[in-house]
Amino acid sequence: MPQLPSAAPLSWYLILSAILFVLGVAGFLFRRNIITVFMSIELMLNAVNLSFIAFSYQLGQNDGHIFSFFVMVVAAAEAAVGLAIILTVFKNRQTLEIDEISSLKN
Amino acid sequence: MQTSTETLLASQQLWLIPILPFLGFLLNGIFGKRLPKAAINVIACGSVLLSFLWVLKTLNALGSLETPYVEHYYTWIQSGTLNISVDFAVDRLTEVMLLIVTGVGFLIHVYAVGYMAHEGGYYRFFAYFNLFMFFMLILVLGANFLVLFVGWEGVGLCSYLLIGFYFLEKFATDAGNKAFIVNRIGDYGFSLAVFLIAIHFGSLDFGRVFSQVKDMPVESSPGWITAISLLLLVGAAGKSAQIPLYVWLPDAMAGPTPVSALIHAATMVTAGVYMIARSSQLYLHSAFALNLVAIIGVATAFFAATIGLLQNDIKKVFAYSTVSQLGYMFLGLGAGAFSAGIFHLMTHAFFKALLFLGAGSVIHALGGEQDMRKMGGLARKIPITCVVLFCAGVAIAGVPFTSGHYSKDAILDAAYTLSPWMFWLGTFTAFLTAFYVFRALFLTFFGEYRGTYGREPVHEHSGHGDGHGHGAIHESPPIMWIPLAILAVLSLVGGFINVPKFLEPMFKLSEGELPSFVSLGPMIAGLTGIGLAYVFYVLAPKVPEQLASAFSGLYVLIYNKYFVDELYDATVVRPVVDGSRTLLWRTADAELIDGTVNGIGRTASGIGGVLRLLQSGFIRSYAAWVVAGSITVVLVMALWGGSR
Amino acid sequence: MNFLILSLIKAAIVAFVLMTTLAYLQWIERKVIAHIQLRVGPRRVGPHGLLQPLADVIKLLTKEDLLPSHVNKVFYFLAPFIAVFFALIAISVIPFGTEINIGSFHTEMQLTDLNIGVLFILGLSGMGVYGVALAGWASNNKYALLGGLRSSAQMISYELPMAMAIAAPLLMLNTLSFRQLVDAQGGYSFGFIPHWTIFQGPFPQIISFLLFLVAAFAETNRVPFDLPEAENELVAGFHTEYSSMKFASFFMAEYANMVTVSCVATLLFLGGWQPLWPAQYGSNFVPTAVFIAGGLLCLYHGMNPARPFDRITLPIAGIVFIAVGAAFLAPIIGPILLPLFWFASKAGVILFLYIWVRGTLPRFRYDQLMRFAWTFMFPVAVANLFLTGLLVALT
Amino acid sequence: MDAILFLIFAGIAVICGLNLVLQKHPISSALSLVGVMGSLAVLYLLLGGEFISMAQLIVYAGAIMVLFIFVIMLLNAGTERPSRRRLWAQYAGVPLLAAMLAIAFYIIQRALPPSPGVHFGAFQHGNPFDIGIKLFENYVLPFEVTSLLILIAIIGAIVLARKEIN
Repeated sequence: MPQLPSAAPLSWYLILSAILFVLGVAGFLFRRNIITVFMSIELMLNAVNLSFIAFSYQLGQNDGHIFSFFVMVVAAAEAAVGLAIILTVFKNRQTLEIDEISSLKN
Repeated sequence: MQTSTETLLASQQLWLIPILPFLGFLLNGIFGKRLPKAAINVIACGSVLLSFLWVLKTLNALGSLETPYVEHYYTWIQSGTLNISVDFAVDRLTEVMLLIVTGVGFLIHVYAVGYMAHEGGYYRFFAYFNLFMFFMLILVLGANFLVLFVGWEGVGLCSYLLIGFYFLEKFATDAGNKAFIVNRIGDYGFSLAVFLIAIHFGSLDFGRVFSQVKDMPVESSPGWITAISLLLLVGAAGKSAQIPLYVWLPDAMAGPTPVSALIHAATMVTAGVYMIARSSQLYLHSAFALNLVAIIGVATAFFAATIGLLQNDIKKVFAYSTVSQLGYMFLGLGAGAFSAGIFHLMTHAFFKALLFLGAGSVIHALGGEQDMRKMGGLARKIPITCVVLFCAGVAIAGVPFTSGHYSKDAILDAAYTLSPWMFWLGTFTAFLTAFYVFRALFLTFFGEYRGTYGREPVHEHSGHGDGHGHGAIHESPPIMWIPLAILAVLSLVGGFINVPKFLEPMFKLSEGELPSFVSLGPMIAGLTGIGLAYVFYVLAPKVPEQLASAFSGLYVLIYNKYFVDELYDATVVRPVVDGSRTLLWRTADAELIDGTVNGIGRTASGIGGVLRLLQSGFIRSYAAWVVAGSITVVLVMALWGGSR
Repeated sequence: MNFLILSLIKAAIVAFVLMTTLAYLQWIERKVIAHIQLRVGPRRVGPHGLLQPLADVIKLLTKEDLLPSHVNKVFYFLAPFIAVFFALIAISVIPFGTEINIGSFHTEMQLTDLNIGVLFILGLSGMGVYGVALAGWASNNKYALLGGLRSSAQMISYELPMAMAIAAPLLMLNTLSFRQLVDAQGGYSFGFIPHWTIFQGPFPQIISFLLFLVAAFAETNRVPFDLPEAENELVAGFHTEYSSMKFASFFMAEYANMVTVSCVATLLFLGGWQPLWPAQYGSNFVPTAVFIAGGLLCLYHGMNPARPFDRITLPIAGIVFIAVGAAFLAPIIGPILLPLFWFASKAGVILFLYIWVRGTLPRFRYDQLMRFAWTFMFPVAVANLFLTGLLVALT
Repeated sequence: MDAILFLIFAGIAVICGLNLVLQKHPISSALSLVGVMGSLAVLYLLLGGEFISMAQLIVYAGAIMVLFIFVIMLLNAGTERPSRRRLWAQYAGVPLLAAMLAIAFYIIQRALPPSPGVHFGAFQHGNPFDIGIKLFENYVLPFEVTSLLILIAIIGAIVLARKEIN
């Protein structure tokens, strides 16, 4: 049985962030509910934040924290506007199916 | 007064003078549609009146302006050593101009209230009017060439807007375009001059520039001063309708009559004169430019006067007389008697504004009729207008003790000192002036009524005209004739204001003994002209036709304004038009540019047609594409050593 | 390992004390409200109904736990746990007193001293919304849903002013660890005015204290902000469909939140366990005096009782009281109990305030509630924060 | 100890993330996302980001996700119905994502120098004090810009979500 390292190496954090990011993309690709898709985006953002924090741990400076802080702020703004848009879309089309809302075509 | 001069000078708030009309413009321009006419009138006239009063207050506070008084507001351009700031300055010249602009301007505003009473676009008209006042005051107050240029362009714009006020008629818009384009030529010269000044003096401030010039020795002044002066002259000629750029002014009469009075007689067209007087130092340092000014002036005066002889449109007559009077002013300037030029500017503002307004009142009375051949015998029908117009007439004809007499004399004296032939030509022009002005007046007021308006109720509007349909010929309302009366008084007694004396600290008077005929000549010429006009058009109306048939060639030539328009059309306009049509449009634009653009468009749409297949409208497939793309990018970077 | 064991022991103690407090808080509330309404309140179970809480607990545990149909089971079960979890975990960063020093053994009267304790509390209070919202949504009942939506909206809205009200004193004390907060509030100006933030310069935090209290009432869904469980509108609000233990856990969560909030208010504004006036003026003898006075009172009533039963109970209580009062003077235990007393009394005052308000004030209307939050609380909080920051920066 | 904590919370995060993708009901997805965020907050703590982990709790879990849940409740969003339309994205998705993951692993393994493990408390600059210093000294302009952004977002949200008055 392999000996578990006493501390998780940085690469684990990065791999975790990669996994989460890919999960987010998967959610984006496979879910059809706008809100879920939106949440998948948030998941991706979180994954990126994790890698930011991990890197700033590695580099020993807290700029990464600042970046992820800004990411949070932007995410908040984005959520506010995005959800408002979703509300209006639902008001106009009575659906949350992302495939129904394809009038951008052609 | 003297003790507290500093504090007083410190706080004159000159900016209020132009800002007040600007506020009027904003109010009328923005809310005018909803405002009642009364409110519009109050705003329009009130703002101008206020700034007039403020001018009076300021000048009173400033007392005797031995040295110009400057107010600095803020630095506009600061690049390297060149420092251009927005300053306003007041000296005696500015003082005169301010009084003319605001005073006469106010009177014309009041008149316009009556004249435009039944026009469409009422608020628009007064908004433009106030805007014009704003720019004109900027022009007059500006303490450096750039600020002056701002006002210069601004008044050009307003002139364009107001000439084309009846933008539904083609000729009006055409006239507006003509004025604008011709002025562009002048402005081009002016801007070049400004650049040269900036280059050579490192400043545009009047004070600094002219003091530098003053220090230069007159005899060995460098060539570029002449260049600057000539370029400025081009600008002035454009704005003040001098040969060869005068052609726009007669057409500018397409605008409403108050516009002709305010812009194309009293204020804007004199901007060129003002500018040359302002930069007199430069001209004093280049004799050539100065002489050219004089020559252009006298030539313009003469030609315009001759054209004026045979015009039948009453406003056209006065338009040409304006051109010729401006020529007089230039003659005065060129003769070195800048103060005389300004003097004539003032008197001319009085009587020419009066002439136009009176003409307007006649037109108003005849429901828009402008052709003198359809007038006549109106003296009994509209007596007040008749009286005031005759006041103006005697003034412009230089009858003794009227304003025109003194200013014209001053100019002609200076002209004589410059060179006698100019004096004689000027005198002859004075005769012509008196002749055509009184021709117009006699045709209008004496003899039998030849028109149709007022006979049968239905009346055709020639061109625009006021749309109120009461048939009878009628005297104008008081709001129109009271300003006329004031102006009439001014144009009679305005000559006793000794402007040259007032301006002496700036422009030294030319002393020297002159032969007696120099002062008598113009007077006699004027009186002869009046008399001859009386003979021709009242006593023996047949004579003109006989003369016309006798000198038919000359008649045709003059009647068609020396074919100048046609000449320009042939030499300048059509070549340009054709050139641009064939070369620029057909070749460059249609072939080259359009071809390129369309080609790009076609390629793009072709590619798009392919890519369109990708754009299914399903966000998820877009996402899939993004993923695929990012994967490839990352792969490439990873494998080919992009990322370490 | 030592650390782990110690933490576990502490956790056990804290949990026990907290649970008892919650249970008896309920009893006290009923008593107080009863007296406000000129009733007697519970007195059947045990002397003066002292055993009522126990009975309640037994009842709630043994009651049938019925599961409504058409509920989303997972979240239906999850919601109460979330609620109670976040309510109880918050207590872990609250310090109750100074270090305990017995010989060579040192520890703090606190589970853990985070250097970001205040932020931690804020985060948890934000998470607490989920319990309510989920409960409302999962129980598939329009009243419950409305209650859930309302309460979550209300909590979100009042979190802002609360956070700002908290931030203002933090500006003055510039630390985020509760223990350091309290230490920073030690000492007295002019020798007798304590350096609590509501008294301390440059800008006494009275405004933010009031803001915090109001926001706290709203955060804990207490009267006058108990819209989520507005009986007359929404049956019982978000926990309409809940019964027995699940209902009890919501209940527990609410009271735990009350306790937490009162503790936070004490720590932030009332100087934690700092006594009201300095020790040299004998503030150390206050608890002794209080308890002994209470004991004597009980003894007196025991001597000439109102009911035969009191003949036994009251003297016992009195003796216990006097013993406790004596304990405050004991060499080792005294210094440990003294801060506890001050802390508990301050927190108790605020808790009493809760009950008092509930007994007296009517309920807001929902739109009034929201408007109050956004058009009054928020601007005032911002202004207060700004002013404090300005003054702190200037001094 | 650090490794165990990491594994626990990483496991929670991954499971919740999977749940987000697999669950058919938006509420479940939302809650699993909250789970991800919570575990990430703990991981931030492990990495020494005290402030940022609390911000994660307050902003993300406490505010943004509550907003999401709001909207879900408001629109009463039900479970997804199986779609009539099959997009190529769904077929191509799995291999694409697999490729993405593989590349990520490859690059992380290759690019990262062998580093000592992450020890709790090894990173000391994550406390609010240092963050504040950095934020208000080096990153003032972005900070102000984000505040502006938030203002715009508020206005936009209000304009979008308000009821049409007519």
